[in-house]
Amino acid sequence: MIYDVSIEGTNYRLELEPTTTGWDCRLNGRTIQVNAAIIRPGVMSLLIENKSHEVKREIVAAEFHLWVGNQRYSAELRDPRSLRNRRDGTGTAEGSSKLTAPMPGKVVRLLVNEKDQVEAGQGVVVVEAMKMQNEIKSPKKGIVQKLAAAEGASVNAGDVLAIVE
Amino acid sequence: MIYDVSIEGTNYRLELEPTTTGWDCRLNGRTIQVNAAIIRPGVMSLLIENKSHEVKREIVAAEFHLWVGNQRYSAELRDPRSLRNRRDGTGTAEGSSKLTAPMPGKVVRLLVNEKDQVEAGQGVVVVEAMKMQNEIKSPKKGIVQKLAAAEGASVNAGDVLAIVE
Amino acid sequence: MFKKVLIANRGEIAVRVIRACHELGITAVAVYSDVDRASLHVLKADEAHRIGAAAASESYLNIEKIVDVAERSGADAIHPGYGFRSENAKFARACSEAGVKFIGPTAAAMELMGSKTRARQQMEKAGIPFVPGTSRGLESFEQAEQVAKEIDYPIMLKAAAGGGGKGMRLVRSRDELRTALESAKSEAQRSFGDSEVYIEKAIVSPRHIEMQVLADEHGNTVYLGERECSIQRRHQKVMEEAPSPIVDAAMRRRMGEVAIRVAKAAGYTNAGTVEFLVDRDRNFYFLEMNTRLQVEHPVTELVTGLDLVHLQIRIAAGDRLRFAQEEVNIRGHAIECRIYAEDPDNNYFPSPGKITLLLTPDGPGIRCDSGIYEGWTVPIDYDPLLAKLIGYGTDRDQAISRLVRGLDEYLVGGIKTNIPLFRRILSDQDFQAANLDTGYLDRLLRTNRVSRGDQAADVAAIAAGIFAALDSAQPMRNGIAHESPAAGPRAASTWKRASRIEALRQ
Amino acid sequence: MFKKVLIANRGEIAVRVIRACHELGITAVAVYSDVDRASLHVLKADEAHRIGAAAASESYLNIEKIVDVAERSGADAIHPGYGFRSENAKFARACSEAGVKFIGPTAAAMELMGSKTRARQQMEKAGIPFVPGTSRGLESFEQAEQVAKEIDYPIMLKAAAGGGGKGMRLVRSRDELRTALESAKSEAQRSFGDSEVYIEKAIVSPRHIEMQVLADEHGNTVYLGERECSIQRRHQKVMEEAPSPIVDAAMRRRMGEVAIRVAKAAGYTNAGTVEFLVDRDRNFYFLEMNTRLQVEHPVTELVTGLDLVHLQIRIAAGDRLRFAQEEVNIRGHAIECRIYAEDPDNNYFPSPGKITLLLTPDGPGIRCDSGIYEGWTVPIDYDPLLAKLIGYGTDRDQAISRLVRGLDEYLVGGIKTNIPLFRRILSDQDFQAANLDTGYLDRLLRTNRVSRGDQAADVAAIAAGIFAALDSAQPMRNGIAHESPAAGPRAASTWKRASRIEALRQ
Repeated sequence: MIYDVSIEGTNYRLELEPTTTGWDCRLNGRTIQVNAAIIRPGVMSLLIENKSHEVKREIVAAEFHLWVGNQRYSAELRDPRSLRNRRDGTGTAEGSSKLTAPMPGKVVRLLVNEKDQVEAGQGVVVVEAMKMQNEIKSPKKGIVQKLAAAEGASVNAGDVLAIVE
Repeated sequence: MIYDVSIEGTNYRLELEPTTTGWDCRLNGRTIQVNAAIIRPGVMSLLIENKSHEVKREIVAAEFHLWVGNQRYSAELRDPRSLRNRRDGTGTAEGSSKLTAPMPGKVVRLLVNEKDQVEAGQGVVVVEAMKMQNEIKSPKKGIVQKLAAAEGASVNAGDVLAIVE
Repeated sequence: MFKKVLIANRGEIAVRVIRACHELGITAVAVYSDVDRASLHVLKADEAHRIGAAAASESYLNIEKIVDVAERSGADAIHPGYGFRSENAKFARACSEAGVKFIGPTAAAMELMGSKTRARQQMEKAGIPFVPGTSRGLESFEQAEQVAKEIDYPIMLKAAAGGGGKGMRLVRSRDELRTALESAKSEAQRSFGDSEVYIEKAIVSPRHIEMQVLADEHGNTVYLGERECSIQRRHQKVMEEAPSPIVDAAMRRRMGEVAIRVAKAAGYTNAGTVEFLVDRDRNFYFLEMNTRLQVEHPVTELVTGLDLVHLQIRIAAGDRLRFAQEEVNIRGHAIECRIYAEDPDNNYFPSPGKITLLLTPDGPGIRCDSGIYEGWTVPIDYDPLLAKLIGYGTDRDQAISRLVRGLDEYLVGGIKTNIPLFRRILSDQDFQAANLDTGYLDRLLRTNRVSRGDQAADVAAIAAGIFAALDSAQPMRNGIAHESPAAGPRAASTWKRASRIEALRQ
Repeated sequence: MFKKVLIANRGEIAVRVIRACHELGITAVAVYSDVDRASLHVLKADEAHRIGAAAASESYLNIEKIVDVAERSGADAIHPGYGFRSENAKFARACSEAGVKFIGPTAAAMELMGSKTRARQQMEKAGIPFVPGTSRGLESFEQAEQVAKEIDYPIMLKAAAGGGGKGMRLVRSRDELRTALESAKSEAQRSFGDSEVYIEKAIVSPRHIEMQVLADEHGNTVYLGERECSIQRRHQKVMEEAPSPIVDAAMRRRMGEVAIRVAKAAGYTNAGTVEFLVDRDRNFYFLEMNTRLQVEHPVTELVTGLDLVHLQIRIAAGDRLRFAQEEVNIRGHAIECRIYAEDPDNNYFPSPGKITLLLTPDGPGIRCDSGIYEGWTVPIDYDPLLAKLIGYGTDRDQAISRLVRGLDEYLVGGIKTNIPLFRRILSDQDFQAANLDTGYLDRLLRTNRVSRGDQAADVAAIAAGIFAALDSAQPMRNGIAHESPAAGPRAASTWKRASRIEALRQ
């Protein structure tokens, strides 16, 4: 099996062959002996040259992370022979001007009006969730082109709250 | 849905109908309001007239047990409309003369010979498992008709070790 | 002793009180809102009653509904936990009117301490040391300006009805005063329905240290040692420890005796906490009294060996304290991490959602008071506190090393938590040297994070491939992953199941 | 301090030592047999090395293989845990020859204490109180008869190389002596490869109480209080507590001082336990010294606030004890339950197999040292100890009530465990009154069990039906089980997954 794996944006070519004692593994051409045991769904014990690693797989929506011990790595994986396309490694360095809700909640206050000038880091909208009021700040200096959410409105994670240009 | 349920050998007729707030339930004709939530596979939160019960389901081979709090109940269940036959409620009060291995292990010693007379409770075979030597005792007075396991033999749970008549 | 106690709360604290009830042979009655039907406290209780919709105002804050359940279920007493109505005198009064014992102080003591300004007046009479400032609400901007000038900047504005940092503003100079006063008042109005605000001298780099007290209904009051609560973010406690690294036996005695005087001046009964601000010269000033069980009570339990919830219940049932002040034996060191559903990489925004994987720590010196389980969905409607991880050790270093170990074992998958924040604090030199004040955490969070070593990225890459290979493997396929022939097929089928489960989860 | 420690063990004790290593910043090296590849200690360690087949003789008992791994992995030290080779002087010697520190006493001290008769001779010289009897192996039946007559029946026959009840026989009269002697000798030969047997006066209704000692390599020796270990089945400890209900401060000091004399007479270093038999008049007699960490060390840790494994490692690394005898502070009460894979309804036969469901207790006063996880298969090849559940409380009653609560939260599904036995003991009046002796448990097990109330049979019947109904339900089916519309579909799909998982499991 051959996989293209991306860990935190760095790409690896991984070749895997099961053996009777584990896996023959070539990582970017380097040969590594690996032994794996599934401990429970999503938790794997990996022995690599006698080093023991507890690896946990976390899948949330389209995202896929691996915890090695206490370190969390974003991961992407593609079988080069499959037709499915890989998504971009790291998020596009968008000069995006959309302010989105980072979590579900309720819009409790608008701190600016449409057409106001805002500074980078200035609060635009306050969203309340889990008893906390969270100020959603403008990522850049600009003009508030649109306030998409009204006070009192419920929003879901990812909903556009405002557009700054 | 109608079920015949046997709990520790006592039979119940259970009628269940889902409602918008839980279940309409008739147990041996008595009407009971029940609300259930699955907490995780095999663990259920049952609210019966505001009493809260943590019920755990344990399935081992053909056996099926329910834990209500810290109490374990053997359970059997039959949909009366299904053709599948229910097994007998409690083990037949057999005058059985087979001695079986209660767990996997190794026969380390035979304490009697074939054709020996044994008393009820007398040790017949010693099986070792998990560093413990366990004497398998005759359930009744009688003659050892057969010793089915040799010293040193590995046995599985349920294997016949000896027959006493 | 009570036969049946209703717990007017949810989450970890409800579970914790239910456990105490069970240990005392008391039937525990839970209440729940619609989104909490499958919550842990409902599962663990002996009885559970639905009290309304998700919004707290419809359920956990609704005094009438809760008292009604207490009456219908025949509960002798109500434990309020913390938060919700735990410090609400009306609730305490409604309980006693319904003939149900409120497990906490009297309504009168709660009312006194609930008003910062009235409390201050009463405590000043009792000779309790205070940070210089007004003990009354400000009547006008001009009065504020005058007082601020007298005690000198920096000053602090605080909501009289407040708590939890709401309605608080630091004012460094006269220029900032007007805006700060207005925003403090409006925040106080919004948060507490009362815009009253007062002024205090701002202590530079203060520590927040609090003293646990316990008073029975027969006039006996003891203190159980202090907690250091200086590690705060947005004026919210994040991490607490006992004892405080700067409090020695003599200072503990002085603070403890002041705390007892506070409690006595308020006619206080049951468990309570006297909060102090401590300056760099270890002078301490009374801040306020919390008239409830604190979130951080476990650190006191671990260093004293006492169970505060058992004691609360016993006191409310009329028992006398069974030990004297000199028998309180503080030993070892305990530190608590408040595990919140919030995203440290995204400005600590709340992170509700489904917990898809949960691995919890245990073993020596680790206590975990938790309100969650794998598969449970953290609702959006309440406080983001999921659990408390508490480390105990012979000394502070051992408590720290055990917490680090415990955090390494802890994984809450599917949502974000502040677990990485605690790793960062615990490995910080200033924290290890106990150089703490209430500004500590904000300073730490402004520094750049040490970039982690990416040594394990190779391991992650290999694991990603093996997870995927096993995903597509046939059950019982030979040669998967195992040196042990016995374990091989088992592991493969285990995996197969795992992948199906995860597929179902998505 | 060591950089890398190899743990020559498996199960809960290996996990416990690995945790201590992590807390001390030490790299932990595990060893495993073929059936233990997926065991918890392998997962938790930093390194893991396969050492052979399932049979302990091929793996955990194989000194050469273990020392070889230590050398290859560059370990500074080896922690032996308990059982396996932990009390084997040859192992200690092989370690030191390989330049690897053995975390325990010297080989010489182990050899001395490993021979009951040599130990007795040495300890008699040091003036340690003994149960009357021979201090040498019996040479003939006639000698046995003679000695037995002198010290008077009942007498006890014991294997000189023994331990754990193997090769022990109670002899009530001369008639029983010959058979008992023969069977004790042959059991001793089988179990220890040494048929030497000696005689002691049998103490009627004795208690088994042991004293924990700790000695550094600089001549400092302290005692850390006693443990009551009278609750035994087949001479195997089942439940232990600290402090002993019958030991007061004066008796503790006397026993502790004798224990220190024992340790000093043996040139003892590191952690060790001096076992005493205590008669009805609270006279105590030296039994033997265990030259290792005991299974039951957590109860001492909880009442002293110390970590014995940390201290073992520090002592082996050459550290001095950092505290004096008078600083040892015993506070509260702790009780341990040894959770075994055995069937209480079937004569306590071992019950290996797959753990299909695991719910573990936590919260205040509960410590769980465990070597298992859900989905793991308990192998047939080793000791059936799965985990230890330890309850701590301000006093004995509270410790008991917390253990009862913890046991109620504990479920190990798929195999049988002795959890129900502990419920029975904890609710027994004699246990609660601390009327204990080494015959206590056998007497309890001979009484008829109180038949349980079947009040919950109705609930079980209803649950059986709902489980089945949900088994056959469609995903997202409306109206399943929920008052909360929000929770409804979620619960249904959760269920659906659950049923599929269970189907896959079968």
